[in-house]
Amino acid sequence: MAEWEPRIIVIACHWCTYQGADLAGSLRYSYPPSIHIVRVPCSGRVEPEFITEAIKSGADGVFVGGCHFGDCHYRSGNYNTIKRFNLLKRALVDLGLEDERVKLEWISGSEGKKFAEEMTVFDAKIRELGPNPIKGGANV
Amino acid sequence: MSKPKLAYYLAGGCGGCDIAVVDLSETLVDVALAVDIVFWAPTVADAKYKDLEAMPDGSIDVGLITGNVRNSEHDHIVKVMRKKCKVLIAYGICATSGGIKSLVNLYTTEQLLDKAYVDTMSTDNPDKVIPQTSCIVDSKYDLTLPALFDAKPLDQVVSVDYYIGGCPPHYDHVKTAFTALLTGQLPPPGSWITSGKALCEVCGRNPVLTGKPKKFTTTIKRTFEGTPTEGACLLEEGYLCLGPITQGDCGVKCPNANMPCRGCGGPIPGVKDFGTRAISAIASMLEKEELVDEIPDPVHLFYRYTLAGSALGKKLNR
Amino acid sequence: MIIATGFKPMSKDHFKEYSPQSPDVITSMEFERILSSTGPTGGELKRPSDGTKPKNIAMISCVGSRDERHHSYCSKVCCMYMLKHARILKEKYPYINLYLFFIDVRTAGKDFEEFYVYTKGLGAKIIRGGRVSSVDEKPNGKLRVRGFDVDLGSPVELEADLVVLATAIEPPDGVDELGRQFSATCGREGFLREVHTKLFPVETSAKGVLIAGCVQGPKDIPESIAQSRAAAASAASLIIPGKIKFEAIVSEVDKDKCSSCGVCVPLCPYNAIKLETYKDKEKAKIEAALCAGCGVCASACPSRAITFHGFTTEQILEQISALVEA
Amino acid sequence: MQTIEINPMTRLEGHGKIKIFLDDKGNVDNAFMQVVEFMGYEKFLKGMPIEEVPRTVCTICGV
Repeated sequence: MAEWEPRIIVIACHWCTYQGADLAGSLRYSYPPSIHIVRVPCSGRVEPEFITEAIKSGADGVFVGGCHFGDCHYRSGNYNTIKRFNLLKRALVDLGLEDERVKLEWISGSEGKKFAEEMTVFDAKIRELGPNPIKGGANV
Repeated sequence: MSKPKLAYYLAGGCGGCDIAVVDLSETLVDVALAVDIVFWAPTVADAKYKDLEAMPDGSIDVGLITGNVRNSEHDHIVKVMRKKCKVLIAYGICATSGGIKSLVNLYTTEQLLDKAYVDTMSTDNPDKVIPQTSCIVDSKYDLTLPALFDAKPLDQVVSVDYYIGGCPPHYDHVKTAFTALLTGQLPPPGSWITSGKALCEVCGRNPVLTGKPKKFTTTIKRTFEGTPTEGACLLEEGYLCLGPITQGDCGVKCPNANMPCRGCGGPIPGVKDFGTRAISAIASMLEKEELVDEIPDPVHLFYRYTLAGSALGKKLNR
Repeated sequence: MIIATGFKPMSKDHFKEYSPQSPDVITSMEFERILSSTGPTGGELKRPSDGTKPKNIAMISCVGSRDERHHSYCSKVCCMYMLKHARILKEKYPYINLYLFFIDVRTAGKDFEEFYVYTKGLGAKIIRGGRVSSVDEKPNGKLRVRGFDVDLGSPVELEADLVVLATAIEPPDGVDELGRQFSATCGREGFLREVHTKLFPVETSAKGVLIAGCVQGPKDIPESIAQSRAAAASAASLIIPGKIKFEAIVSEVDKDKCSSCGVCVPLCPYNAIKLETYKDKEKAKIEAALCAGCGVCASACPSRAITFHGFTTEQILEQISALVEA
Repeated sequence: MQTIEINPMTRLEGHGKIKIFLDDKGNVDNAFMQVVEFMGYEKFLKGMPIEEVPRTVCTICGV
C-alpha cells in the first residue's frame, strides 16, 4: 500500500487568506502539496457543515483562514466566523476529534510568508496526528 | 375497497410515540375504524415477529416505525418491515435522527454495559457478569440475546419514505399526519409530513412575528437562572432556545412553559445535520465571542436528539 | 458618494530634533503662504521671528515621510514643491543662498526632471544623502543645520536664517471613522483603501462609495484631478442609466422556506435584511442593492431559506468532497 | 429438547421475550424471561448540565 499522504482542506476568504496564498505563490514561498484550497467570499460564509462534511468525507485536517479583526472586507464577517468555529470546535473535541485537526487563523493578503509557514506547520501537525480517525478506521 | 393495512413497530424507543397515538382520544376511534391494524408490537397488539415474517411482501400499505436501530433484532425486524410495507414512515425523532437514545454513540457498548452492570455504587455484581449474546444456563438451556451496536436512525438501515419528528410527535400533529396518510395527500417520497417550518414561526414569543427584529443574545443563562420575561424571546433572554432550528409541529409546548426548545422536532427539511445548523445559528446570535465558552456541554445540547443522524454520528476515538 | 477629504500636513511638533519651538522653523505649507501675494506678509519674504529678510534658507525633505518612526510611505509631492519654491525664490531673489536637503530627489514623470535641472541651473544648492540630523537655535538667533552630503562624502553644517520642513502628507483626522460610516475600509497608513490598485483605483469596498485625491494616498494635483474625474465618471455611470447594476453574488431569501426566526436580520453588516409581510407572516427580505455578498446570513439561516448565489452550500460542499476524494 | 419462544412479549413497553423449555413428556422443564433491550442512560448522561437531566430521562419510558 502506498504511504499515507495527508489531505488538508483550507477554506480561505477571498480578500485575505486567498490573497495571501496568491502572494505566497508570486513570492515563490513553497508550502506542502497536501493543501487544497476552497475559496469563499468571506470566512463568515464558512458553515460548520463545511468542516464536518470535510472530516466526514475523509479530510485529515481542516484549516479556515480569514482576515484579521478590523480588516474584514465585509466589516464583521470574521467575528461570526470565530463564534461559530469556536463553538463547533468545542463540540467536535467533545465528539473525540483531536484539538489540532481543525484550525482557524487570520492571514492577511500581505502575509504570503505567513500563509506558507502556517500551511507547513499545519501539515506537519496533521502528519504527527496521523490519518483522519474516520478514514483510518481506528476505534470507530 | 378494503381498508388500508397498517403496521407499527417500536424499535429502540420508549413507547412515547405510541402514547401520542393514543392521545388522539376520540379521533383514535375513527383511525381504528379506517385502517386494518395487522401488526403493532410490542406495545399495543398481541402480534409476534413470526406473524409479520409470514405476511406476503408488499402486503401492508403503511408501516410506522418508532425508535432507533440499536441491536440486531431491531435491524432484522426493520428490514422485514421494509419488505412487507409499501410506504414506510420514520415516526418520531428516534426513528428520523436517532433521538436521545442515540447519545449512546458517545460510548462503546463495553463502556455502557460496564457502567450499568458493574461500575455503579448501587450494583452488587462481584463476578462482573454482563449480558452476552448467547449463553447456556445449567449446561442445557441455550439462550440468546440480540447483539448491541451503535444507534442508527432508520434511514441508515432501510430506505424511508416519510419522516415525522417530535419526541413524541404532538397529538394534534399526529392527527394531521394520519389525515394526510388516510386521504392520500402525501408529499413526494423522502419528505417530512410536517409543517416544514421552524418553531419560531408559530411561537408567540418571537418578536419577528410582530415586525420587530430579533436582538443578539447578550448573556448565557441556564434554565434555573431567573425567570424569563413574560412574552419575551427566550433566545434573546439568553436561554439558548433551539426554536429557530427545530420544526414547530409541537404547538410550542416548551417555550409556552418558559422552557427553551431543545430540538425534538428535528431539523427543518433540507437540513441534514441538526447539530451543526444549531451551532451556526446559535453562535451567530451571540453578541460576543466570549459567550461561546459559557455554553455548557455543547454536544448534549445541540446533538441531544440527533447525534446518530449527524455528520460524525458518534464519538471518535472512544 | 465621493469621499474627497484631502490631506493634513504633518505638524512640525513631532520633530524635536528640528527645533519646532523656533518661529523660524516653518513647514512648507506655511512657507507657501509667505510666498503668496495674498498671504500674511502680502508676498514679502520675511523671517517670522524678527521680520528681517532671510539670506540663507535651508529646506529639508522627507520630514515624517519615508521614516519608520512616522510614515513609511513617500509623500510623493515634496520634492517637486521644494523645487518649485526654490525656483520662485531664485527667480525673485537671486542673491539668497538656498540649500535643499534631500534623501534623494524624486522627479519621476514627464517634464519633472527638466524642472529639476532648470532649478539647479538657477543656483539652488542640492544636498543629497540622508536625513538632516539636527536643526539647533544659535544664540545669535540663527539656525544651525547639520546634515551629510554623499557627493562630498562628508558631514555638512551651515547657518540658516529660515528652515523650511517639507512635512509628510497625512490622512486627515477622523478618516477612519468616516470610512466606517460608509463601509469603506482604511489601509494600514490610515488612507481609505481602493478595491484594486490598478483596475479599480477609485472604488472602495462599499458599493457606490468612491474616493478621489489624497484621501486615497499622497498625490499631486494632476493625479488628483485625474482621479477626481475618474470618480465623477464612475459616479455618473452609476446614476445616469437610471438603473443600478449589482453583483450577481448576493443572497436571496426563499420566503416560502423562511420561518420568520429573525436570526439573519441583526447579522447583516450592511442592514440589507428587512422584514416584509408575506402571506400574513413577517419574513426576511434581502435588498439586493444593499447586499455586498459576504454570505454571513446564508451560513446562519437555520431553515436554509437563504441562497447565496455563486457560493451555494451545495457548490462548496461539492468542491470540498471533490478535493478530499480526488 | 423442545422449546417455545414467545417473541416479543406484547402490551408493554420494553422489549422482552420468553423462552420455554419442554421435557420429553411435553411438560415445562424451565422457562426464561429475557429483557432484550439495553439503553445506557447511566453512562451517556455524564457531563450533561443537571437541570437538563429531568427532561432527558423522561424518555427512558414513555408509557
